[in-house]
Amino acid sequence: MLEIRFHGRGGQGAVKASDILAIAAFNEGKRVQAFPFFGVERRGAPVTAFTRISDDEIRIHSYIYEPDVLVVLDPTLIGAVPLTEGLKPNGKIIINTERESEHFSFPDAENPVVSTVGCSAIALKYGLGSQSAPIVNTAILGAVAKATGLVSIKSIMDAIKERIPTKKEENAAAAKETYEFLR
Amino acid sequence: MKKVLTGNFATAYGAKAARVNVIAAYPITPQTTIVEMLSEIVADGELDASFVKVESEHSALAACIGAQSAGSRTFTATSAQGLALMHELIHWAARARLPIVLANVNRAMGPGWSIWADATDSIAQRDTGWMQLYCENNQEVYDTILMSYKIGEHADILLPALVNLDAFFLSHTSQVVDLYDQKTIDQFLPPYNPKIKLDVNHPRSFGALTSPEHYYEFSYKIQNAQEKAKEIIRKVGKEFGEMFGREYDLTESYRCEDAEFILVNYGTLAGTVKDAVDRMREKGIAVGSLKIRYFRPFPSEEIQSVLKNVKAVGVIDRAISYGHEGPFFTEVRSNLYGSKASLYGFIAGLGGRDVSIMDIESMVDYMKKEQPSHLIWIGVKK
Amino acid sequence: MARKKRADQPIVIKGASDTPPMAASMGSMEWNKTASWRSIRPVILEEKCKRCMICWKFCPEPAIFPTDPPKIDYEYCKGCGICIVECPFDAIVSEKEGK
Amino acid sequence: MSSTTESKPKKIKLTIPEEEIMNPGHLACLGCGASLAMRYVLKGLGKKTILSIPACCWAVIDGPFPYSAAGVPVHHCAFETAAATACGVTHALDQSGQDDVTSVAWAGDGGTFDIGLQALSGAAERGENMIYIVYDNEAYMNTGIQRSSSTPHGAWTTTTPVKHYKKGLKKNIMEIMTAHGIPYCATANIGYPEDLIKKVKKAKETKGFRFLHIYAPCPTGWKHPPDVTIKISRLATETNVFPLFEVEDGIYKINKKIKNPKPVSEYLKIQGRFRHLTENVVQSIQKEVDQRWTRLQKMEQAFGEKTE
Repeated sequence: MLEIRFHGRGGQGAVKASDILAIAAFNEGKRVQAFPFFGVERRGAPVTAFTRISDDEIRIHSYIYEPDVLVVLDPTLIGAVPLTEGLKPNGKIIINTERESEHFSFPDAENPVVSTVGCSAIALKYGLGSQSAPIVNTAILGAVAKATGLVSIKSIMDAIKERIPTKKEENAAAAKETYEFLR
Repeated sequence: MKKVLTGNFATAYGAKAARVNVIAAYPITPQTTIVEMLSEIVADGELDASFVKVESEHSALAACIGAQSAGSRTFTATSAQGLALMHELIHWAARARLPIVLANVNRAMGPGWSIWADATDSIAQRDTGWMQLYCENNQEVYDTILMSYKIGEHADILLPALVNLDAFFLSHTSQVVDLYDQKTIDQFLPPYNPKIKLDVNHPRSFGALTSPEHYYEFSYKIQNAQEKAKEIIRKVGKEFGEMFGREYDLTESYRCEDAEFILVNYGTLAGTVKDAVDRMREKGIAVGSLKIRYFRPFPSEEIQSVLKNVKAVGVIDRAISYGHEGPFFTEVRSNLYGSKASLYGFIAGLGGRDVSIMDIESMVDYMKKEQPSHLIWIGVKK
Repeated sequence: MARKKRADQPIVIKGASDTPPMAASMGSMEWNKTASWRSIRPVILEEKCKRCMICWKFCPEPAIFPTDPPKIDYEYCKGCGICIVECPFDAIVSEKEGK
Repeated sequence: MSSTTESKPKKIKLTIPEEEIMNPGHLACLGCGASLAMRYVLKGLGKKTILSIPACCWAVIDGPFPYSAAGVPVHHCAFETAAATACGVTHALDQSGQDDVTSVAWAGDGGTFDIGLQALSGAAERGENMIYIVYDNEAYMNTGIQRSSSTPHGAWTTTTPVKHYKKGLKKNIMEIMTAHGIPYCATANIGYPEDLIKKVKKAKETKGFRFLHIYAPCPTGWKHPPDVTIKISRLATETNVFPLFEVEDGIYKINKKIKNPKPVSEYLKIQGRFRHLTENVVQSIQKEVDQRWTRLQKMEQAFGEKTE
């Protein structure tokens, strides 16, 4: 079982991202579970969401304490919340930022593999959100697919089209672009 | 057809699949998305039903009672404060022998305001005559709603069902749910057709003043129906398994056969306990899990047969009866009267506090080392 | 006016076996002859009665038949006396019961 | 008494429908206004009626299990749920295509003005297709005469004992209900059965949420002899204590305009519940009645049918 933890801010769509990732994996025949940190969501406040992906039935109903993957929708959260808490050794961290991955160090984590991609600019290019509040939840999923190899980009794009009510194509294209951006 | 659905959407799809005629409900966190989804389903014409958007939970159940008495299959959903507000009518629906299905998203009672998981709200409805059960996952929620109509509408039962799902752990958690073909569902659950109802061609009064000469027999008959329900629940659970591939019973035991320690649990904790059991088994500890689905009728026979020869039994309650102990613990203990098993009553996860695999391991650890106790608080900060 | 045969006896329920699941009625209240409630007895004076049927109209039971002349149903009349007060022709008088 | 059929004289014309739906043998007190109200309402509605009755005198009047005196289906429901229960019945009727059956909530003043007001307001606002009828005996009579918000100024009840008689005004339920903008809203009085039944029939023919406020004296609670129930009822209207009017789609119409209204004291003095009142209090009650009457007339002038 693989456990993914999303970190974002209220309004960025972290919960939706956890859901879309689950759908993508489900469409590839996996068992899935997706849920938000149970709280009162308020715009701007830090938000956590979770996805579990497994070949077997997922029975656990508890938060994720030892994630395999961290997805960071907002780089300003680094240092603001205990981001890497419980991250497994060699865990993956995907960050939405223009900066190179070398720029980041996570002393609490054991051999983290960091990938960065400027999702905000890509989201804006496709008209997703506004300059002050780009909606990056769909864009970053392309990078997640590439960095983790958990699901194909096609499944991500299909899941986006299934779950996002408007600008389906633009959202899917943004994901594709981050997928191609990462090497 | 398999879909990834939250527990709340699974609930709404369950009501839809049961082809309910009248829905009356009032929004409350974390139940709200059930009513939103059902509004959509009804508005889109996917379900030919009346959705009464009442001004309170009290009126929600009252409207269901009125409609069900007049021959409709009805559905409502609520949570915590809403369920408490319904309480008077919870009694009413059972004594009127109306097989209403109520989905309750288990949530803690205020104050302080809490929207998180806790079964104290539904446990407080214990003595109302309702069948009361707890779901482990979203599939079970969907399946249970369908089965609850079938069981409740059985001529020997005629009792409403309180289907409980944990706040957020199910209500807002997406999981894969297998939605069945409507034709097969219709075979499983034919339209509701009560023998006696409000009918202008056969004018009767319902619920009139009832003297001590008769009230007692009505109570006796409710108890008989509850007892009989155990048999019908097993039968319908089997039939459901034959038709849809998932069989259900009053309880579900997991790796109990050779277990020295058994953890009794309900709701979403059941899943987490199973994972914990596997982990402990790998370490060589003989642990099993007994999930209780039905709190009413209470599965005494199953409890006795599974637990009587075990070394130690721990009951995990996400609820508390203040001044005493965990409500499930009380039931289990009374059913194990005379047994040599050491009994441990654990309180865990009140008000939505997460219960992790580590927490569950700590319970078994406690059972190995400490004397039996009826009240052990897991994770309380002292 | 056509009247159905009225129930004379209360319904006997032996126990749980013949009790319905819920408190659903099985008959009318007509077995309950409320004549026993009566302390005064209204009597229609046929010669004074103008057949206006006001007595029938205002009877709360109802225990007056709108016949010619109107007839008081003494099995049910509780003796409230409304008919006596409302009769515009003083054609109904009160008699003491049990004299 | 014999069950034979007796001939009805041809020259006699009955002013209200002959068919009796409510059966005798019921448990109403002597001279009960509420039993007459039911008798009339069922004459107006006919047998295709389902009643939802909360805790109120009628919960007892109808008879204990296994009996029922109403002659139509009765759904006894919890105190505050008359409107919600009847609305549930409405939807079930709708779902089963029984559009010729009328769903009626039948409640006392306590179940309407007080504990049932929320459900009533909710059902009215939603425009549920049902009739709500309050039979108003101005206190909790079934529990033994406690004040309700319908109890009028000056009245004795067991919770407003003589020295502490009810000081405030009776709640104006008609204004509350008309404020919901429902299609039909009317007062009626058991002292005027023809008018009452006419309104019941009108309500039956109207679609949407309909409200009837029926004045129904209680000899036991009002401390008057049972034989003057009708007399008091008429006095209530003749003194303008209880005017007869209806509001149809917002159009006010006073059905009975009393040329020379009798003084309120005439109404008060024959009821034991007002016996303790001093002249001063009677005068202030008169003033209040006049004010409400003036207000109603102004409503009719402003929102009545235009005559030109």
